[in-house]
Amino acid sequence: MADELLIRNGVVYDPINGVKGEKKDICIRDGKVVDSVTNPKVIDAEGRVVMPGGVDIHAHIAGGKVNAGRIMRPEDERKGVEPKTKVCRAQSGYSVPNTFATGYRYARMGYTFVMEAAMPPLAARHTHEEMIDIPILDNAALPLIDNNWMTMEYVKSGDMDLLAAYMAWIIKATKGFGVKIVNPGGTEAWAWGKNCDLNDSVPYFDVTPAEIIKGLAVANEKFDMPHSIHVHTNMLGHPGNFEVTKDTYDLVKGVKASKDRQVIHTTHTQFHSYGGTNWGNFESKADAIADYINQNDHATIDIGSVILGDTTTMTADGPMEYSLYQITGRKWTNHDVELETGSGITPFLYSGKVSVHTIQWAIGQELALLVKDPWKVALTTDHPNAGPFIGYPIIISHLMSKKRRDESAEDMHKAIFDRAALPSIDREYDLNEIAIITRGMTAKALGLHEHGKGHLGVGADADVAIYDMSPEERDAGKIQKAFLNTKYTIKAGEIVVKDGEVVATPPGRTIFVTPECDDKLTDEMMVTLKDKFAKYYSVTLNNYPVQDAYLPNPYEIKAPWRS
Amino acid sequence: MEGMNVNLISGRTTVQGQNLDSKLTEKYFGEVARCDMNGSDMEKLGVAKDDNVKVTTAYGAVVVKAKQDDGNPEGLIFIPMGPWCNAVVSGDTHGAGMPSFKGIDAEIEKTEEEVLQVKELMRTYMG
Amino acid sequence: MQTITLKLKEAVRSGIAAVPVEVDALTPDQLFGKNEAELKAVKVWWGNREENTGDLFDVSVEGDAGNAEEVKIVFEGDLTRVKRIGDGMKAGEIEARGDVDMRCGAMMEGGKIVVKGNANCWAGREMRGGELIIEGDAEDNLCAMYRGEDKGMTGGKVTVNGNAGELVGQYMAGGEILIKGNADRLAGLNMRGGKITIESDAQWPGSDMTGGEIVVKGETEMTPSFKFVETATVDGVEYKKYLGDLAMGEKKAKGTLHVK
Amino acid sequence: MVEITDVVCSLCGCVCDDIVLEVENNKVVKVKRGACSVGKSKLLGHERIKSPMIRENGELKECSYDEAIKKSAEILYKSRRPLLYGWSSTVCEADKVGVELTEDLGAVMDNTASVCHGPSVLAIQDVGLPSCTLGEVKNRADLVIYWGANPAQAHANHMKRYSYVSKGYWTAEGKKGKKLVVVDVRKTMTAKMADVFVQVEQGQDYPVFSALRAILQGHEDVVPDKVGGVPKEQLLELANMVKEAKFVMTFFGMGVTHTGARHNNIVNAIQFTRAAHLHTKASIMPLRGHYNVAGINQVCTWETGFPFAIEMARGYAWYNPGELSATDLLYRGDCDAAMIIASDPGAHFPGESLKHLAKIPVIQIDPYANPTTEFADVVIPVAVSGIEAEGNVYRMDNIPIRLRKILDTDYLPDEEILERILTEVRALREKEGE
Repeated sequence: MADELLIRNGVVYDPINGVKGEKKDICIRDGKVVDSVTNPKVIDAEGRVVMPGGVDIHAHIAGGKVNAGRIMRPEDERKGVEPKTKVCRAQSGYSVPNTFATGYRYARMGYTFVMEAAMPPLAARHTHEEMIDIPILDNAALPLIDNNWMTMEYVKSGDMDLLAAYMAWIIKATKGFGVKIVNPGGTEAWAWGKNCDLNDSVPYFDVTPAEIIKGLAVANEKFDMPHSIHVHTNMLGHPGNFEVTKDTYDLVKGVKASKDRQVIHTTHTQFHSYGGTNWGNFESKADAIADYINQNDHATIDIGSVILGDTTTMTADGPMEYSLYQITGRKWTNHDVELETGSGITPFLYSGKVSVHTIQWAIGQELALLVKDPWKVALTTDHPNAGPFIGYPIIISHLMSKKRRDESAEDMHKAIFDRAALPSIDREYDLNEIAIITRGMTAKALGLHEHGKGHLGVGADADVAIYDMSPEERDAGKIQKAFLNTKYTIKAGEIVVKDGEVVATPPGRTIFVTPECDDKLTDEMMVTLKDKFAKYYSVTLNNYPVQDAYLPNPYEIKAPWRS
Repeated sequence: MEGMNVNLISGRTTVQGQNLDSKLTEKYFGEVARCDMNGSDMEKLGVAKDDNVKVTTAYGAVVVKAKQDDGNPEGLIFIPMGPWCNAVVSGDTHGAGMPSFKGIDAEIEKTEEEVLQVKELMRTYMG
Repeated sequence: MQTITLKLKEAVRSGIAAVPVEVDALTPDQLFGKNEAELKAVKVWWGNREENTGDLFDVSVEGDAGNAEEVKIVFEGDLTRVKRIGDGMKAGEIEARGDVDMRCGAMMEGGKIVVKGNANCWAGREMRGGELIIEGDAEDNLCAMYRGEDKGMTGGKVTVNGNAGELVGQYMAGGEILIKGNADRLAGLNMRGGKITIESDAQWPGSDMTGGEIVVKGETEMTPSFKFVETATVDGVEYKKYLGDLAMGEKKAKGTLHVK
Repeated sequence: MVEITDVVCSLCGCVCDDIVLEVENNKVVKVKRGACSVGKSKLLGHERIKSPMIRENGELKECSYDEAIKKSAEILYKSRRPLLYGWSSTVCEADKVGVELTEDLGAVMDNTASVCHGPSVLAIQDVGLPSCTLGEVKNRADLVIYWGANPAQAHANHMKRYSYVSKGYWTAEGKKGKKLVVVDVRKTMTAKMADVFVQVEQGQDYPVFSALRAILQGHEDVVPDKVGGVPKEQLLELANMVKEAKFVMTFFGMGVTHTGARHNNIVNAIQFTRAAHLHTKASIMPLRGHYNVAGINQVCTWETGFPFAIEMARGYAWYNPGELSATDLLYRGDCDAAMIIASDPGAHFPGESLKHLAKIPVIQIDPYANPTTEFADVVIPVAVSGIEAEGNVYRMDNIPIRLRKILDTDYLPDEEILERILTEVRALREKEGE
């Protein structure tokens, strides 16, 4: 017997299919959206907002550094405790919730897919182990491929085909999704306590971060990869870094995408849109970044918007976390990973009374409001770096309400009026635009719209969020409340949230990409790689790749070789 | 009494590790039911290698075999981690969850009492 | 004034194990306004099960209270496995007649607790206000922070007539602690504010302190990273005044340690 | 005879994964390469518990798996405060079921970290942990410090594979280009290899760290002539070595977690590493004991938010070592039943704590008989992880490695035993109509 569901009379926002708030029925059979149903269970969505399940393009929800953040912060874990229920496991944590809470809280906000944004290849099994334990959500992870010795050596030798072969091998070995770049060269330099700007030479490796980024963009486009390179640019958090960010876009301007999408996605761009030369004259340069994005079509961004309050910062950008710890003097964890990457973690309090934090708070929203085409911008908080994902509804309410923004700004440090543009921006997002920056754009930028994510066309995954609000709602508080807890969340045709409560916890799938590289190239690359394992790694090559046991519900996307 | 006051510590040894999965064997017994101390401490106590010594703390007493290890400074005795050492360790963790397995005030003396086998030792805990 | 007497039943302690009873639900502010039947029905945790207060304690009530301040709870019986007495209390008074278990007065915000015996670990943990008097000894972590927090006690007053265990007032940021006996290792570790007075001996007090003041009137074994400043007089007695802890770097070394 | 390569050792936290074995007739007959003498002993095998057993009238009597599992479920279900302890010598897949069982029972869950590097975890919660993977040490470290640790005996492959003796990218000459410092209270086998041996008075590590920090912060003037038995000149020498090194690696062991200020020794060791960072690159790492003690801390944390010593009585996790550590519960007589899995408190807990273990019903899940068996009322033998069962483990630097299954067995793996106990517990609850 077919499992059928009919969502009747909702006001549907499905931007990928051009549906902008139309009263429409959604028919579901066996986990997919279909044309019609015969004997369905019916959900009455009359007058309520209906969207595809949310697709988060960038968050840190699983893996070594996320868990190191949890271990380091029992004071954060105690904040979010909720007892087990008949269907839910016990929950802990606010900025770094346990895996179960992560799944439940995203699902309650109507999200059904989350991209884990940084997977150290050597510790990939860890990321996958945690993803297995995140209920409901489909997910994928981006392996870090930029500070790898193999990458830097091929970039130096200029052999882009071998670089592509290595990139393909790492993505396959880690069951990863695409190419993640984090402070290229800088993290390797950090292994000696140093850092790198875009055109500095990486110590001992004699390549520049600029060359690494360009090289990986070229390698990525040699395959039919669903996603572009995903870049955390150099000099994160440094005053004046907006120039680095713009220069980074320029680097890959001439690279041709293998598919109809961007060639570079820069993430948590808020942290990379800073003007000034020090913390004293620190200012927003969101306008400069937005101008660039408006004038060019090869780059997309996510905003990494700040949520005020205490959070746990974590990134593969080791030197950046060290600088942050030096500012705060709070606890600091660092974890350099041999031949590949590193990471740092430190708690951080964003206060509306501190000028710099206030400007940071403004920048994320400015980016969303100044980039004209919402198909180029995604909503993120770089969870948990600029704030926990549970704060998304706060940002939505601010983007949709100038009044809300003005009210918030009133209580904040006055620097927001001098050194940020936000108070002078009148634009307000509508629900269609919100649907774009939380599902349509993110699914497309990740290439997942071709795999059923981020839309409600026939054949799409039956992931649906029904919000308990009317499309006419203008009250920012009510909007925020509606986006925090759905009326219904449906995942693969199953009701998982009802009236804001989790009612079912099916396991999610792990989506991974298989770049298909020529065997001869792979063999040639393997000679070098075997030598690296024999001499420098602390594990054997045969024990390195992620075994199938770590993907109990796999979904494979093949990426054929293009050139 | 010929006893003397010492500082007791415990720790891993190679043979102790080799027999983690075979703690009921003679090999484990021979390695773990022993006490290493400086030669001059042995002289003071009047014990030779494999003589039985009794170690007493505020928390219990245990008989083990003496062994010389001049790596230990005078006044510091070492019993490999295991049931014999633990017979004289306090269960109090000072709110840290970790008992003091090292740095225990103890008294050591020569004895004619026998070293208990592991099962006999466990039986002493049963009421 | 109302006095609620809660006497632990002997049966609670008769099993093969001494499973602790947790009485965080039994504070004056939470019990104010309840009649005897309602009091007996208040749920308390005993291991992994919730029980009625009346099933674990003999309950008697005398007098009336107009507000929580006028409520006094007296705990009687063997309290050595009764945890969280006065945990989170905001007002009123608690008297514990005997030795009490862990976390007595933790998260306390107001009111007064008198322990007529010893207190196990974490008495006054993260205390915010009110007064805690321990007539016997206090075990370790008195008035310390919760794991991972960088703030322990921030307000209130604590007096221990006997000795205190390790880590008195760790990460203390405000309030006052008076230990009339000795304090074990590392009293005032990471202290950033408030005052600790130790009338007898202390080992390694004030390590990593960045603020606040510690006075040790007995013998002190110091850590090697404090800077002698001057001879100073406190309450008419001469002390050596040190500044520290320089292990934290000069900028942060703003704590004051007075020793004999 | 079959040769098997890339075998992963399931003994200590080094988790060596390049072992070569010879297997004949479903038996390991030879360890050809890769393992140290301790690992070799494990791989070659020891006498096993033959059958599940239940104690009747003081004697353990053989029974079926079904009977033992049913009896275990009854003990746990009845308990008002069960302690589920151990978890470090099994795989993460089993640990996950353990967390679920803990939650279901409202039990206390603790693992062997609490008598090993639990203090290190507490220290990390205070100040964090600047660290790295072992390959980083191998490729970069030119100053290796072992503090309160004796790897020559406890982690026999450690120096060879990862630190002082190994050769890497910037350390091609092996130990020739490196310096080894050992800090200990006695001259251990490891200390005998050191370029500099610093002998600390027992229990005095804490002030020695403070002194080193003060020196690295530029305040050597306040440091007295002797600290913890160490002359000031030697402290200055050590601080200079730190300043001049390119990459300083400190490993520490139970010599600092077991003594004196316990976790605050480690806080101070980490603070020393942070201070070293003012001058150079510095990392620090606990020498974890059991092969998956890091793993149970990981699993417990991502599933409950906390690494060990948690109580789920109220349906959510409350974490507090010192209140909820296994030794505390037993010493205080706080728990009324215990399930011991993949560990041996009988051998490794203070006698004062064992007295309570003798009183309460005890379930033991382990491949081997050991002192804990003497206290057990139910004994359930299991497959040996890493030899007869596969699964994920975390090395001391938190690198996940998958143990391989090499031999066939009729023993059930830990994971399956736990799942069946959980199923039985749920059946009992259903029966009572809760």
